Amino acid sequence: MTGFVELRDVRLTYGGKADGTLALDGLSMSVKKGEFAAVVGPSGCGKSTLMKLATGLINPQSGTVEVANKEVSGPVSIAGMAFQNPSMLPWRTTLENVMLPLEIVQPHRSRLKSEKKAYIEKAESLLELVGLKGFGDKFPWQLSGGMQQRANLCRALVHDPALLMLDEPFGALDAFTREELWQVMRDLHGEKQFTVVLVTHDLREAVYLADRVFVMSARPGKMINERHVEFARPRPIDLTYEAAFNDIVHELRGQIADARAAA
Amino acid sequence: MTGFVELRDVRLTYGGKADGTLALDGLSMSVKKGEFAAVVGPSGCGKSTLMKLATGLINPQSGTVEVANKEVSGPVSIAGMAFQNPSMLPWRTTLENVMLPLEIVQPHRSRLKSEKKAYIEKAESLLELVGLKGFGDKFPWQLSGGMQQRANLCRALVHDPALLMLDEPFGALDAFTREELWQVMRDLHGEKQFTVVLVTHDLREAVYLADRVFVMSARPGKMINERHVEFARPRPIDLTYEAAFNDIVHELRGQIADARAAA
Amino acid sequence: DIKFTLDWKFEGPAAPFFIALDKGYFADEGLNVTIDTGAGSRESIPRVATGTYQMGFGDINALIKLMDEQPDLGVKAVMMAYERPPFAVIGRKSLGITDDPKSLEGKKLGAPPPDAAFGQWPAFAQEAGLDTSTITIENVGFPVREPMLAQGKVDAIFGYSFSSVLNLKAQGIADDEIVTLLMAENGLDMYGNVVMVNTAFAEENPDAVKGFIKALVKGYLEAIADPAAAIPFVLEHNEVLDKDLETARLEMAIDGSIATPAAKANGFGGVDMDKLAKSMDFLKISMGVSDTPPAPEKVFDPSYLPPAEERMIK
Amino acid sequence: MTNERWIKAAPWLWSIGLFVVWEAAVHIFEFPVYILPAPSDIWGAIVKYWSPIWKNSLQTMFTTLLGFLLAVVGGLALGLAIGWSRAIYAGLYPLMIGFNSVPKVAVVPILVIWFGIGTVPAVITAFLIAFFPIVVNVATGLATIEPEMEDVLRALGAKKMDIMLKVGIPRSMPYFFGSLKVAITLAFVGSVISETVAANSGIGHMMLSAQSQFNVPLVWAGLFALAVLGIVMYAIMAWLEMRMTGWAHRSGNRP
Amino acid sequence: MTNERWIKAAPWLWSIGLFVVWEAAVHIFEFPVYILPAPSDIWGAIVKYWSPIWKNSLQTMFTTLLGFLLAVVGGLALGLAIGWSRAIYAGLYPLMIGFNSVPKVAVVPILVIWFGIGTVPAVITAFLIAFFPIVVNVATGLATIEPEMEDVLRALGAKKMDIMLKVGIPRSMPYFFGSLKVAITLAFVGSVISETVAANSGIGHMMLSAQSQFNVPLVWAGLFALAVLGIVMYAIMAWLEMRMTGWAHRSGNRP
Ligand SMILES: Nc1ncnc2c1ncn2[C@@H]1O[C@H](COP(=O)(O)OP(=O)(O)OP(=O)(O)O)[C@@H](O)[C@H]1O
Ligand SMILES: Nc1ncnc2c1ncn2[C@@H]1O[C@H](COP(=O)(O)OP(=O)(O)OP(=O)(O)O)[C@@H](O)[C@H]1O
Ligand SMILES: [Mg+2]
Ligand SMILES: [Mg+2]
Repeated sequence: MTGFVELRDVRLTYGGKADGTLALDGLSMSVKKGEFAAVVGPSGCGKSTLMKLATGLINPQSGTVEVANKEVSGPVSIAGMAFQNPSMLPWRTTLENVMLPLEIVQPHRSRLKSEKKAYIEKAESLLELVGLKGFGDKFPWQLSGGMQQRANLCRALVHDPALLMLDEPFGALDAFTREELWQVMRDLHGEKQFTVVLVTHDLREAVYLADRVFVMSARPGKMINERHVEFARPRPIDLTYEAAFNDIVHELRGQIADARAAA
Repeated sequence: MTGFVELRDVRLTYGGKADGTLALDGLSMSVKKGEFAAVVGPSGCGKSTLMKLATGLINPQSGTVEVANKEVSGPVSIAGMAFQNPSMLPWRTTLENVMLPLEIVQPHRSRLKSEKKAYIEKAESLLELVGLKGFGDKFPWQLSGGMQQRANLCRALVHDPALLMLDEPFGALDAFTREELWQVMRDLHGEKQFTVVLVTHDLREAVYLADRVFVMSARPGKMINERHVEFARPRPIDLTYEAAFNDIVHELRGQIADARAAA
Repeated sequence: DIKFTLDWKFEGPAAPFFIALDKGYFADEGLNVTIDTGAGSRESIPRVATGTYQMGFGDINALIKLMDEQPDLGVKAVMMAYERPPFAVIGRKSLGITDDPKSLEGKKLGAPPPDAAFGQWPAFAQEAGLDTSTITIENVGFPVREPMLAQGKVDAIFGYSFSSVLNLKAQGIADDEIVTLLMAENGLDMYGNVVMVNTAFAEENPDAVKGFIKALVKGYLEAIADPAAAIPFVLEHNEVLDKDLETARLEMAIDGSIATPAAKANGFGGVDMDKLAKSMDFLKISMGVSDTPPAPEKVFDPSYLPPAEERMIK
Repeated sequence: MTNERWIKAAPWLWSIGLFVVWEAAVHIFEFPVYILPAPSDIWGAIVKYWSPIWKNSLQTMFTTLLGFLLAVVGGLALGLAIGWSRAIYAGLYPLMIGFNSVPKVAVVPILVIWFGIGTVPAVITAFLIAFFPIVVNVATGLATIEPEMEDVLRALGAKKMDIMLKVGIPRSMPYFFGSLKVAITLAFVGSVISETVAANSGIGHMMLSAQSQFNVPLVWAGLFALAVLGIVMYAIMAWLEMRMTGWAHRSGNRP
Repeated sequence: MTNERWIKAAPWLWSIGLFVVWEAAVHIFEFPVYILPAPSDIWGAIVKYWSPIWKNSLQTMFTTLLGFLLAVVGGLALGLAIGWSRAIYAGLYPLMIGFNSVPKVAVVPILVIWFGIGTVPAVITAFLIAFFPIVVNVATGLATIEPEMEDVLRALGAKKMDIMLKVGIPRSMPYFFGSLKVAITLAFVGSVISETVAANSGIGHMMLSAQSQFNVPLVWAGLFALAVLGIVMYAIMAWLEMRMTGWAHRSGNRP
């Protein structure tokens, strides 16, 4: 059996063939169902591109992309995606933004009318979970950068997707808020067993959350390493102070340094 | 003599008085000329608001803001600002975006025509410094998130401002690119002796770069601590592995934890 | 039910229609008539031809032209209203225009191309023996026609006597300064506006058409007898009208076009088929009617008119 | 604060200023009334003919609004259709542009032959003239949507229809409302044009009657009534715009 | 690829389809030519009167373009002025709207009396009718700028003028070009209207002459010429738009 998210020998060029930017070349990766995968790599190496490929927002020039054992040719509907840039819709309040997926994705879509109240409660409890209680009726441009990012995360989670794609979801947060959200993610993953692909620059974040960490080369990006992280779950936050943990972080750090140097 | 950037007992509410968001209350801070100041604090505490106040983009409800010993009532023209959200102008290429301040700020403005070539070279060398060589003629939406952030930094630097306001300029960068840019900032600051106010969530970044670190409380934000960092300059990057350094980081970490808990 | 389209807005010359309507003459004939404004004495022809309106008021010359082109056009004239058309060239004495058409030579004339009076210009010029090469024609639209003459930017204009003359007066041109060259008085012996009917409708409802005309003739005779008393019927339908002005207009229409010597002699509403046939010769010159124009009998059908004694102008 | 007051007063000041200059010009250059009546003449006509002006205004207002509503519905629908499908865009657009370069006066007689004179052709003319700016602006709005916003929905596997509803339409609302402001004034022009050709009532009819009465001040009073109606309708549109697209007008209330 | 071809062919297919339906309708319902001539009749008129159509088209084209250029300059300037100052906005806007609700036919006579007949009033009418959509759209574009973009410049201590030049104008270009597409077709309408009232040449004059000759196919040939001119000008505007605001049309070339 192949993985839940499966990219094989993918190549992607932005723009024209001749003067375009070759973003990914010969990239392969495979994430199993229920697995928590993290992707790390230097800036501009093609991580966001990878995320868009896996959700079918763009199609590769060559190679194949499969999600849930189906070849992806257009956007998939089982994913929840948190874009790197929060891109909230400015005409909707934060709560309405968070509830957007419910208006699109089945079965919520057909239930939304009849169970409006329950859904609103759900969205509000998610907002509370990330520390945005009371900001639901503010417009996204009335939130700070970090708050927008948290709302963005809620939007990715609200419809209980089977596949969660998170593109640097905690980049604009302070260390404490971030660690809190790590634990939120850990618990949610433990509870709902969805598959997660997380792009991050924070190696501690990657190691703490992921079952497997993929390391990408500089552009044109491809996978240069895969590191299993075998700490038992649920992982206490104190794990991050343990030596075994920091060893892995350092190991990954070395690999990225090599990747950058090679470029 | 008062500081170069001086906020006294500042209070700011967004929106209407009644149902508005109180972002800052009773905030005071003072940054000396040539000093490198860092501001840290929990997400949504009002850091970006503070930056906008100091550059005169918004005016406080009460309290005073002074820059270069002049009370600020409208935008100041001696600052270079890197916004948290890169907000590049989409109709300009990256190079044109970076050169925007030169078209506005004197004396470059009047020289731009005659010395076009020199200025383009300067902008391009800045882009190269942050690792964006060859991307000058790309449009901002053709850059990755981290690349946009670096271009944003170049735009803040290009006109040699006397005051540099950086709002989480390295948030979307991987650890190595980030450390490289730390050193770039360190060298530039050593060379040109401008005054810097840096907002960051990365305490190591704050301690490594700054002469003084300001710690803010949760919203409504005010200063709850000021920490001098007295390491000699220029600071080698290895400093970040030393115990004295990590002690300061831990100390600040504790303060932020307290600030969050208090809220 | 009859939907009737006038040639123009509700003004003095429309008084007979409203007398017939408001005094119940149409109702007496068992007819339910609605009267709508028109947009020119040509526009009403297609409105009737297509059956959008069963009957209408329009220019017989334009009707001949259209029938010439389109022999199966479903319209025929059934009652003559303007025994002489009000087509005129109007000039100013001080600009050198006199009662003699020859005085137009070497002058600048203003004309809106769709103007029916201007439409007869070639025939008029030929009839009067004018050298047209010395005359410049300027295209001036309806709204600026009289002002241009008043300002002396043109020396004379084409128009209906009872509208252009009054308009000039309203612009402060003295009565004796205005020269009206009625084409009909200068050799152009032709007809003007008629009541038309859609042929299919007339075939199916001959009595309705007859009744309509009977009622309308009554209206006309009353208006001719006492123009001043006729005007209030129009005012009913158009609040912005000026009573004196409309009275003057109606009087001019009656004197110049309706109660002409021929109408007084032979009764209102009928035609002289010879004159009609002859007028087609003018149309050949002015409107490019072909050499085989429609038969006068096809154009005008007198069979719906009441007997002549009921149509005599007192 | 006083600044605020000035701005509140500005429309009145400018209007009054215009009228004063106009009145003065008429007196100084001694324009005859049939060229340019003075505002005082027009005012006289308004007072004198208040009742017909009022009645005819109501009629024109009614036809205009009806035509405008049709134009809003039709223009929005067509604009969305054009933004939706490149085939529709490519096929329908040129025809529509061609049609729109044609003065609507030329179309009115045809309408009259089909529908008789009166309200129907006026409504249709108002519709025909007003729907084009709406189509163009909505289509432009759709064409300039940032792909990032669409991606938010595409990533959820949303159908094209959903993207249209949730992003396309709201994002092009500023364009849409911008066009409404143009369309409503054009709708007035359309119904008045039609009324001058084919109607027994309405401002257009009244103006033409007045013209053949050589009652120039009344013609101008009609124009004035149109202007006032236009301003009122515009203000309503602008108010609606602020309510519906306040999110896009954020910079307005900046210091 | 074949899809692409279809889209290329679409305008022609639709146009041909329209003409076929039209021709068929005329024959089936036996519309007389003075109501609705068949395309074949119109085509006959075009061939027969090719030379006057061509010459008059040139004249109309010339006046339209002149008026349109004036409208672009004036509309852009006024739109920017309105976006610039709230006092100008508050004062001038209502007057402009009022003026714009007035059919331009009513204004032509005054122009003719002042400037004589011919090119000048036609140019002015084209200008008057075309500049309003530009003003409205530019002002709307300026009003909906994201404050974040303005802040980039404000933080540099930029003057209002600079912000206008560097952010205001580029950001409202999509709106501006959207309005140009409306304005150019309106400019045609304007110059034709003026030509029908007062001109010795131009399509409007030709159509009116044809009408008084009962030459309905030639009238329609004139309308057709207008439509073609409109489409050509529109295409040029659309091409310009793509060149100037390609950055805003990014989603167009998405899969
Ligand atoms: N829309 C686009 N058009 C053209 N080039 C693009 C586009 N998006 C990304 N690229 C290019 O593709 C490369 C990879 O971009 P991507 O956004 O995937 O990087 P990333 O790994 O997410 O970087 P970061 O960590 O900085 O977000 C970059 O060189 C970028 O310039
Ligand atoms: N334009 C605005 N309108 C209304 N409220 C605002 C606006 N901008 C910020 N706020 C509010 O002000 C508070 C402080 O925001 P600010 O952006 O200064 O936070 P921050 O410290 O920069 O946070 P972060 O680290 O997440 O960027 C937040 O509660 C936010 O909701
Ligand atoms: Mg990225
Ligand atoms: Mg911030």
